[in-house]
Amino acid sequence: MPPSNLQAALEALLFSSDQPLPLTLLAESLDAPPDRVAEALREYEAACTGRGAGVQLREIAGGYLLVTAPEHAEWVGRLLRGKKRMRLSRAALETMAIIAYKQPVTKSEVEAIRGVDSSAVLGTLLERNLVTIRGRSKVVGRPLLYGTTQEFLGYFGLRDLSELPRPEELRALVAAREPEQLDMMEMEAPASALARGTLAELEVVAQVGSDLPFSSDLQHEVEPVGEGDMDDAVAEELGQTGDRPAD
Amino acid sequence: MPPSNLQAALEALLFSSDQPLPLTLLAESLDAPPDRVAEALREYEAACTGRGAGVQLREIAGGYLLVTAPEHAEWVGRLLRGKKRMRLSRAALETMAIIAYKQPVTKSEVEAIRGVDSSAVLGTLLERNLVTIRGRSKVVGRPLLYGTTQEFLGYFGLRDLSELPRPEELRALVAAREPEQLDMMEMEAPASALARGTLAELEVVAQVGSDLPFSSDLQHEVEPVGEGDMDDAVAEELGQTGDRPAD
Amino acid sequence: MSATDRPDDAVTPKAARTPAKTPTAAKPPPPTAEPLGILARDPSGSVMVKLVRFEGPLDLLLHLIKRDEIDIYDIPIAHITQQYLTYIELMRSLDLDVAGEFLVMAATLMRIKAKMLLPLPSVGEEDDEGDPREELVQRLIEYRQFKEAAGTLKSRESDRRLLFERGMLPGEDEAGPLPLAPATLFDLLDALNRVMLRVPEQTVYEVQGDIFDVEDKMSLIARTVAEEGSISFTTLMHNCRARAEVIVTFIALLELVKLGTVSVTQAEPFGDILIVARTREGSEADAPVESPGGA
Repeated sequence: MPPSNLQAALEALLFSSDQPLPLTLLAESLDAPPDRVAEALREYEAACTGRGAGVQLREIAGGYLLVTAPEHAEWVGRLLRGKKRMRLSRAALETMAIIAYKQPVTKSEVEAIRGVDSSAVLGTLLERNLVTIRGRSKVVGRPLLYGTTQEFLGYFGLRDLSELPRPEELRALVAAREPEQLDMMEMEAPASALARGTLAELEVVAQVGSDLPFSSDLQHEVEPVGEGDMDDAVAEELGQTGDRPAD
Repeated sequence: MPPSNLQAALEALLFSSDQPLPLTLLAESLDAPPDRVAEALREYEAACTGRGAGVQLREIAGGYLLVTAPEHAEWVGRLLRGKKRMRLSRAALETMAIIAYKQPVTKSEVEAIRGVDSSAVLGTLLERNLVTIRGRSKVVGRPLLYGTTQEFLGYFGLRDLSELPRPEELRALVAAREPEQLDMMEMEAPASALARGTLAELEVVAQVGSDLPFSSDLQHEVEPVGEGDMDDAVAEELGQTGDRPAD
Repeated sequence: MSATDRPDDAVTPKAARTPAKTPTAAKPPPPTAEPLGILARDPSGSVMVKLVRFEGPLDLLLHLIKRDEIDIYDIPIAHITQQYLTYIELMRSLDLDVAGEFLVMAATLMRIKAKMLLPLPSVGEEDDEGDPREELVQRLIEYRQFKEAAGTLKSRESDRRLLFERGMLPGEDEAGPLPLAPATLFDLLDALNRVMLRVPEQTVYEVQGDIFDVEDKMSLIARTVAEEGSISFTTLMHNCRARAEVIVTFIALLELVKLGTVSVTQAEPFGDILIVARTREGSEADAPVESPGGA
């Protein structure tokens, strides 16, 4: 039996999908004859126009799709930019993990562990204030020393660094999870738009941390860097000025 | 400058997101003062109700989310057939409840209340991101502390934690709901149990025939069996006696 | 099963519902009590059991208390202990694992029962411990509260499940395994690098130059994939005994990918790479790996 309010049910269907829905699929889902659904679609389209809705019905790729009206593109764009807060890349997480567990640490030490150039990633982390300059090392070249910030702790909801879970603690938890629920787990977990670290991210951090050689060969004597010099120092070290000196 | 048609632009924004949008983010994206946006949200909600829309505005997890109206769940469900939506097990719901009310809480505190090991279930909740690590307790061993996430609020459709019923309200709520549903496990009786006759000695109702309540439903349903028939029925099912001959 | 086939054996059973015939001294549950399980014969003839599943000992106790309409503040310990043990026994007879927690609780119940049987302590003998049931009652009450909270969460979950947010994709049988993203050449090389780090450079003395033959490896991989549906990159490389063999295997794999015999997929970034048979009319559009080039 078709829904009592066909148009409303149709709206619900169209809303719930971000893929064009063919008429036959709509009719099937609504248990209604295709021509009645086609009529309801026309009425719905007219109603959208009539009330000056923020969305409109489009016929795309052999199906019907609700899209935001083009005149609102500007606002939707702003929203998407606002939402695209940080979801850290794996490279960023790795770098952050190394810094968290080994701070204060130089860029070249991070790179020695990661095996790849990490300037860009460090730049991002600095910009997002997850990492900060702790001073300069007294070793040759007097490279900058990096450490984590309050924001880093906040991102993962930690009070202090000692609260970083030990890798084996996380591993035990993840290994213990109920296997029969695993396959269902992935489906309904949308990428969070929240600027909050997820367990998966924390896991990466802890994992990288556990793989780090924990010898204390990275002890640095720290020399402070003046507040004013900071930007220049960073620009120079991360090559963000564009005229990075060859090394 | 805010959009000329604030409500339509708002609809476009709400429409484009599958995540709850906080008022501040909406206001920022629309370049409009929060109170004007809040007003537009109220108007939009009323308009949806007024026109009998297929969607409705909900306040979930500290933001606004457009969802299909519940009366259309059947049709949407048909459309999304094949898409499994996860349901939490009773163990998971119990653990979730304890964490929600007692957070931040350690695993052993959860286990003390439940009376059973809860590692697996906690692992699942962490993996699903319904629960997160909140830091460490200061007690001996510094165990990890767990708390609920934004996803927890979203999953249960809660605006915030204060929407959870207060402990003293729980009684009444539960009493008002349908009678307790028992979780039944169904299995074939091992031959050894039949041979020993241990099953009949326990409180077991026997039923004969193929019209048994052995369907997939988990209702604890018991068909009345006449007192006189019962003995025969049990006897037939179990084929054992008080003075059964040795095999 | 054999027992049920012999109707000769069938004499009066000792059903709990017929206390008169029950030789065991156990107090039967009130006549209103629902059983903890149901027995039935399914159409195929085997005896089936439906047993109530409890989340733990506290859950079981709460159920018994509710079922037998017991005042939680004045639990008849002997009765409840007997009922509790009945369930444990039932689980055991069904060859179910009885979790340790259930047994610990059984011991607790019996300890409380023993204490209740003792005469009141004479003055000075023991500090007044109060009602030996007290601690258990508190635990039950606390657990019951969270069970109720879980119940409200469950109904919220049900309500929420009626609401669909934007962009729930239809169909595509997502109940099945997660779709695998095609792996790129980079992913493959990355995986190779990791393998090379593990496989030590060693000299294998008896080995002739031609023992690691690209074509042999190609047919080996193709055969494995055809027979087993897929093979993981890690497994494939794990079987290699020397770096030379790793490289030959890798080249063979690239050849097969180029020929379109197999494709490589990866469930998640940095996850293991899976080598699968290429579907017949496989879309050429998403050829996962570009020409191996100078690899």
